[in-house]
Amino acid sequence: MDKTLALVLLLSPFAGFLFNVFFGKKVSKGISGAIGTITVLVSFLLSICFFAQLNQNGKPFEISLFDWISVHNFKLDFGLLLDQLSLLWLLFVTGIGSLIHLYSISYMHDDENMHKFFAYLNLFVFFMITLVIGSNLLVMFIGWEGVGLCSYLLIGFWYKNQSYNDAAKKAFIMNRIGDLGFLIGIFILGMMFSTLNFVEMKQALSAGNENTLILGAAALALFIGACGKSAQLPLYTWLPDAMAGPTPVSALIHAATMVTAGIFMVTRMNFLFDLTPYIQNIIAIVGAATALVAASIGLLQNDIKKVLAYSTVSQLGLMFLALGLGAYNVAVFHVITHAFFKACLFLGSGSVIHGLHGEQDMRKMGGLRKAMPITFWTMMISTLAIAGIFPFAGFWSKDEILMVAFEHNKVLWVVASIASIMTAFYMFRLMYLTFFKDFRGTEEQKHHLHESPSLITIPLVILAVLAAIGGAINLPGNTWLNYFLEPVLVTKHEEHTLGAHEYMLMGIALAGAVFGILWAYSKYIKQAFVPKEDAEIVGFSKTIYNKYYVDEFYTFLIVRPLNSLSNFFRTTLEPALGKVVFSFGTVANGIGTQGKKLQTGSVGLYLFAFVIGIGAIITYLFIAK
Amino acid sequence: MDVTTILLLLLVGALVTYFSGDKLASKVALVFSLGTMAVTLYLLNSSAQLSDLSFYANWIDAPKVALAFKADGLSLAMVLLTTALTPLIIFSSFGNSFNNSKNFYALVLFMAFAMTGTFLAADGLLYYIFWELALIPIYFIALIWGNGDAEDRKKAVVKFFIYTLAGSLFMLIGFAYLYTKADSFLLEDLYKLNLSATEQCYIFFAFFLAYAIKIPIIPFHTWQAKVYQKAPTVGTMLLSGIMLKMGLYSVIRWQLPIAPLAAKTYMPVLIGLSIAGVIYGSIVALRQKDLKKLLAYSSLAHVGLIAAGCYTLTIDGLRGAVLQMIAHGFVIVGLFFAAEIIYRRYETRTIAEMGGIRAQTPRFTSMFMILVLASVALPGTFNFVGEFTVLYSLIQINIWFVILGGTTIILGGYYMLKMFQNTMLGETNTKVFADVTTNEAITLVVIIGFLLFFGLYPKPIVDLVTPSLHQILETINR
Amino acid sequence: MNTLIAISGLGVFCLIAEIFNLRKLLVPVTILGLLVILGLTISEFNTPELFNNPMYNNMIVVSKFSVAFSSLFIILTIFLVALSGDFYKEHLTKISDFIAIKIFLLAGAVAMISFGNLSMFFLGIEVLSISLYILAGSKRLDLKSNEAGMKYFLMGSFASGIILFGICLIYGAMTSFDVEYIKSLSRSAELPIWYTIGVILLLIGMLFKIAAVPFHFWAPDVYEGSPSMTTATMSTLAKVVAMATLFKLLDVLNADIDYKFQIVLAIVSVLSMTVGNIMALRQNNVKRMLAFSGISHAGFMLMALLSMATAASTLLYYTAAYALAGIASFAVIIYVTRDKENEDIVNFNGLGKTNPLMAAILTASLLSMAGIPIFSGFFAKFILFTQTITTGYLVVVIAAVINSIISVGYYFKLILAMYTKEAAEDKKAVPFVYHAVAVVAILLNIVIGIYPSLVMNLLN
Amino acid sequence: MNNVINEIGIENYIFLASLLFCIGVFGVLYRRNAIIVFMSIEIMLNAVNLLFVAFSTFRQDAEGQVFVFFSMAVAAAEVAVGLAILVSVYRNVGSIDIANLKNLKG
Repeated sequence: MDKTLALVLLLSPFAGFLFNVFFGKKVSKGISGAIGTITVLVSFLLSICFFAQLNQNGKPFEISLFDWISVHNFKLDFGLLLDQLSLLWLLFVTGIGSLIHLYSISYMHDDENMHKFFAYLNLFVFFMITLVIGSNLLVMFIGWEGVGLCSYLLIGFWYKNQSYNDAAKKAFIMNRIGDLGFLIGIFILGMMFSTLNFVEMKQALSAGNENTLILGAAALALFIGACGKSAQLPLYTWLPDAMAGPTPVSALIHAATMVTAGIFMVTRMNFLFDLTPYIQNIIAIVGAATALVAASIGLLQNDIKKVLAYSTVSQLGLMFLALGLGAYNVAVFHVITHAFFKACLFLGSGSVIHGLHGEQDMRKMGGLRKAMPITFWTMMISTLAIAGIFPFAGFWSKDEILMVAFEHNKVLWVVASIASIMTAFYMFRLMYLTFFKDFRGTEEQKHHLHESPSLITIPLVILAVLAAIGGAINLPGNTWLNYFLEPVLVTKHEEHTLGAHEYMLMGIALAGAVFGILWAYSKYIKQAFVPKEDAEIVGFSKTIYNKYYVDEFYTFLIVRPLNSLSNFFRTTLEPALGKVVFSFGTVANGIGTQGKKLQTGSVGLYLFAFVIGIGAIITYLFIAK
Repeated sequence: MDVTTILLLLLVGALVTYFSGDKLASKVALVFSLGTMAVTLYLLNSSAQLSDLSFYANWIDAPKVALAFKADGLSLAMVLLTTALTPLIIFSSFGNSFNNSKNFYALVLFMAFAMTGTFLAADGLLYYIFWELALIPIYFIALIWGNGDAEDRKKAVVKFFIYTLAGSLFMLIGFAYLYTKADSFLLEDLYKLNLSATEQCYIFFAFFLAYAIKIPIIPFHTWQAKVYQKAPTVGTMLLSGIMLKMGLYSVIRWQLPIAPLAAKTYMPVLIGLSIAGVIYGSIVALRQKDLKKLLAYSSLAHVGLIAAGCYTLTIDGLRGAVLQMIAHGFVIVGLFFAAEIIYRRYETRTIAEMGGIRAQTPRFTSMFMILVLASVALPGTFNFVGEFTVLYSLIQINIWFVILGGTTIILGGYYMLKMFQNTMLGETNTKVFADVTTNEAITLVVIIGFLLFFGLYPKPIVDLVTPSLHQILETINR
Repeated sequence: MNTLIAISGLGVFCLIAEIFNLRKLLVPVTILGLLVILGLTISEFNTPELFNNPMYNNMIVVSKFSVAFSSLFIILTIFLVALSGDFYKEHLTKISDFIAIKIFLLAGAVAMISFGNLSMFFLGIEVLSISLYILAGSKRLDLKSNEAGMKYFLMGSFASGIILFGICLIYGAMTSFDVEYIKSLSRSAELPIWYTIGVILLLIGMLFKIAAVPFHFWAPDVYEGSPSMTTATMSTLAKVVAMATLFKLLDVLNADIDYKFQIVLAIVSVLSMTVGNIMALRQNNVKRMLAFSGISHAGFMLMALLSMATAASTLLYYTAAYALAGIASFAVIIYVTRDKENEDIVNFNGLGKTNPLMAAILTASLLSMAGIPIFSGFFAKFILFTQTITTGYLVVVIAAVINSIISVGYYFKLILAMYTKEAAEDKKAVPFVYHAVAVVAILLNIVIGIYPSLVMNLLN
Repeated sequence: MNNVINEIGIENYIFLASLLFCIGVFGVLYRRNAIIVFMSIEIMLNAVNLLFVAFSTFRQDAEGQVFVFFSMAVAAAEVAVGLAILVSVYRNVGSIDIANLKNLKG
């Protein structure tokens, strides 16, 4: 029975996908959207069932469906594993997924290809579920690549615009760089353990005696995979570009769920990473650096979605920082709260964009507070949450990260704190530019300003509520999440006793956030500063505004050489190689042409050759011994 | 009933097709090819022991040559690939009209006959005869029914013919030499030979020349792109879908077990060369302007990986190679067919002249997309199973091989998606693109169905080929 | 011996037939006669009591070898005579001469292959050669034919002088023309140096006949200038005869050929293949191209002589394969060029469309010559390679393989012309006889390709 | 007779014949007039005939002399054909210079 239910949980979104692919065009848009939403909702409800069951008996549930791939030292089955970690992920994936589906019914209503949009979204949820509940690394890899594919499809959803397609392609390829790493990690682990099943690998590792060098290589390879998917340095550049997709996509895939797959994977493999402290250090450093770099770029972006994108990268960096420090539960906590407030922020920005008929530049917004009150208030709550203001969800989770960082390494703590301050600044910059002061867009737009319909606002409200109170799952002193995750983590996380030390850190964090907010307030409210046109940005600001020219750097370093190499191969080397083969023929032909001259037609010459031949043969026979 | 039934059916099919006249030819050919596929499937399921299907009869006394056909998992898997793809290929051509179609379809069936023979033959000379025989039909198919400038085509096709023939002739010397040692061409007898290391090297490289040109492994690939481009799509499909696999199959069946010492000695070089092909093919494909040429180079990259798998001499390498051969056979046929579908409507193969097709034909776009994804080995497609297994075998040799070979994952994604973007996406094209016809859709759906089904459940094929590969591996490690 | 007498009788009959005005019936009657003789010869094959049974003072020795080759010669002559009917239709008055000469040529050939005495050999080769001189120059008014005849005559009689000199020196050493005697003596006694020189001169004379490098220069010119019918005869029958005779001579004159001479043979063989193939690449005249191709095939056949023990069957097979393919291709070539001024490759343009059957046959015969499987040319080469590798001449085999590759280049030039170029003229009717000859020849070729044992087992 | 040969030595006969033969060969090689070329060929053949007779006597064997008859008959036939060809060449070209026969080449 459970097996059937698990299958329904997995396949329900897939059924929605099939329906929308084959019949989506024939039914009305509403039905197509409703089917898409309901199928995800079914998964959500089933996840709750399983979650309740697990919460009761604490027994993970594993099923094996059929044999899939076999190699010389092991066989892989297509198996599902429903344990604490995967159910937790399922809950927010399907939960937020349902909300975003609901939101999309209204948001995408005017698009002619709405059924396709829902098909892709459903497919995404299906793959995300696969990723989360796979019982071995390779099934996870199916989901891993599958969500990458859906991300590709959805970023390039408006396929008529080639720059969107470029962004989609870029996302896919940068993900694939990571995927190669992931695959290599899988290979190494497969070679070592003769299995890829999480439970079995964990058992094998607990026996110890493994070569830490090889383990380190595997861990590093897996981390590269995580970098690709979760947009960490140096593979993060695809995520901001991915904002080309429709906003619900950004909310679902590029903020709440898919990009957290890397964190999921590292947490899943925590028993491996715990044994490789060097790699953990690398993860922590990469995470902190990403948080800082992305946050700094976010400071000066003018596209509302770009700001949120960099914010996402930055927050993901913080999560990796926590992972690197071995605080998996903290990272997971932040993933969850982040999912709430970031999804809310994206959906809110979507609501704004919807209201402005596609305008994304904050310089042309402003004063929307009155026209869109629900949007404003929900976004405000989420902004407070992300900025880390007490007692919103983000405060608790971010504070935990900072605390862990402080315990391990002061430098990392400083970096993370600066990133947090910047976060507070750019988020409020976003709020001020969007909702305060006067409207800076056209009269036409101003005329049409309105609050979004209820299908859009309901998810916003729900998410805002969660963003406000979501921290409750892991309050200091009430650490439900920590207990819940205990079975899947190897090292136990020590409790913080809330001493003076901790309160002081909380205070510093809060103060930093407030500082960021005030800084933004002074600049954008007091001085009523509006960012300049692109051309007028100069100096270091320009560097930041242009994202430190990282894209250009990559183009210069990799894409261009590759293309010129390709051109060289195509236009020079290929014909040359071809000529080498032809040259045999050419030479033979050339000799033939010359040889024709020898055949003069003169009998005398022929006879002469004849006699020479006789002479040569006789001479040879008598001289040679 | 044994495997000769398949061969006879194809040969008779070719004759009947020839005499059935231009109007009926395509249908007759389809019926026969479907019949062959049915017979193959029936044979596979009819007997408990695959070896019961083998056939042996004396043919020539001096030199001793036998009509020996060996049926084991490996050969039958390849036969199945041939007999399954042939009807698809024939059916896919229903939208084209050919002059002298009776000749055309007869040649196609004859080629299928020769290729099936190559996969089944267990006698060196018999094998060689089928190997060469397969070359003649494709030569004429490409020459007479090909496209593009006649002079250019002629040059490319003749080069192809002479080049591959040249390689094969060295293989013939190899066989002649082996005969002087074993006094027999039978596979078993050749397996039993005790050759010295030097002899093995000579044999190995005589065979290698033939296979490297056929597969092709760089730098012996120069015939490929031009011929793919110039041949009619049916010919290209036959070449890329099945004929390339002849070379790879032969590596597993003939080259490695007969000269294992040489294979072991030169393993790094061979794998290195194969992997260089992967990278080189991918990079060249990046900037191709012609759709068929791009697919040709993608094929170069893919077969490079397969060859690398073969040369690892591990069970995973061999198995992955076989799986990938089958998967690649289907996917490349599908992709070339997609190119042909576009050509039927736009009469161009230049990518720059395409674009903006998606809005006009969502059905075709989806199918094309799935093929592209299968080609880049997305998990869930059969290609992933093959590629995964091959890469897994590479890491058993050296981690650098897998890192370099794995670039196919990245570069493959790059050029295929770029191609897809430039051909299908973008602002709606001004030229009308009629939706795919039912016939076209059936072909594509069958291919896609195959790839997806076996992508999730490759067990039947794995179970079919694994025992025979273990046997071969035992011979290699004797 | 009966064969030889019967053939000569048939030749005389052909000459007389003119008197009785049987010209129109001449070709069928001759073919019938040849078929009867073929039957007779084949029946001899199965009557071993005839073998090694001295007759006529050991002038003729019948053996499996000679019978097999004689049968092959007769079959080839049948084809050639069959084609003559149409070819000489404008010279109907002289047809009996032409046919008679061909029959006498055959008589010479049979004498050459079954000689038991060097004088018989000499007579045979002279009968054959003189017949060919006449045939080469038989287009009296055509300058090219005259030139071909003249060149062939000059060089041929020069070679005859060499051969004669060789025979003379051998006689001087052996005191006999009887080959059995020479054979046994050559193994035992100390021989004067001029014996070796004599053997070499004799063999060089034969190398000239088969057109091996460097004695090949006459071949392209003569092939091109001669009437096509004669070219066909020269390139099939005459070449095969000379080759078989060369083998027999080597066999009788010195049972174990000296290693040094093997080297010479190997070098001449490789040179012939290479020069023949490379020169053929740039030819535009089909007959000339086939002349060079013939030179390269001579090189291949010489390869067989490197391993004398097994050479007989190999040679029989190779020559049969080569000659049958040659007959088939010449049937097509004669048909295509019969009312053309020359035999340029352009005349074959579009043959694939205007006459698919003929084009297919020519293609098949060229593929056979190139050594593509199921055609007997493949097996011929393959058996040759195997045998030569066994003997240890791997280098020669590699050279041969490279040459096979080159040869594809020019064979395919012709095939390409037939299938890819546009035809200059419309389809024209094909006289039945061309079809018949071409189809039968190529079918025979394929049959022995599929069942090589048919031929290979004959001499075992 | 035998004594004569023994006294002179068979080698000398061979040298003589060879010399004659070579003269013939050089005649063929260097002369352009077809008739003279024919004659040179005849010299070659006759040199051989001479040697045959010498050997025949030396070996006390009649076969060699019989052979000479064959060879003379054959040579006659050959020259007859040759002259016939020469006549038709002359009719077409108006010259018997073999250096003019260079239409077939390449």
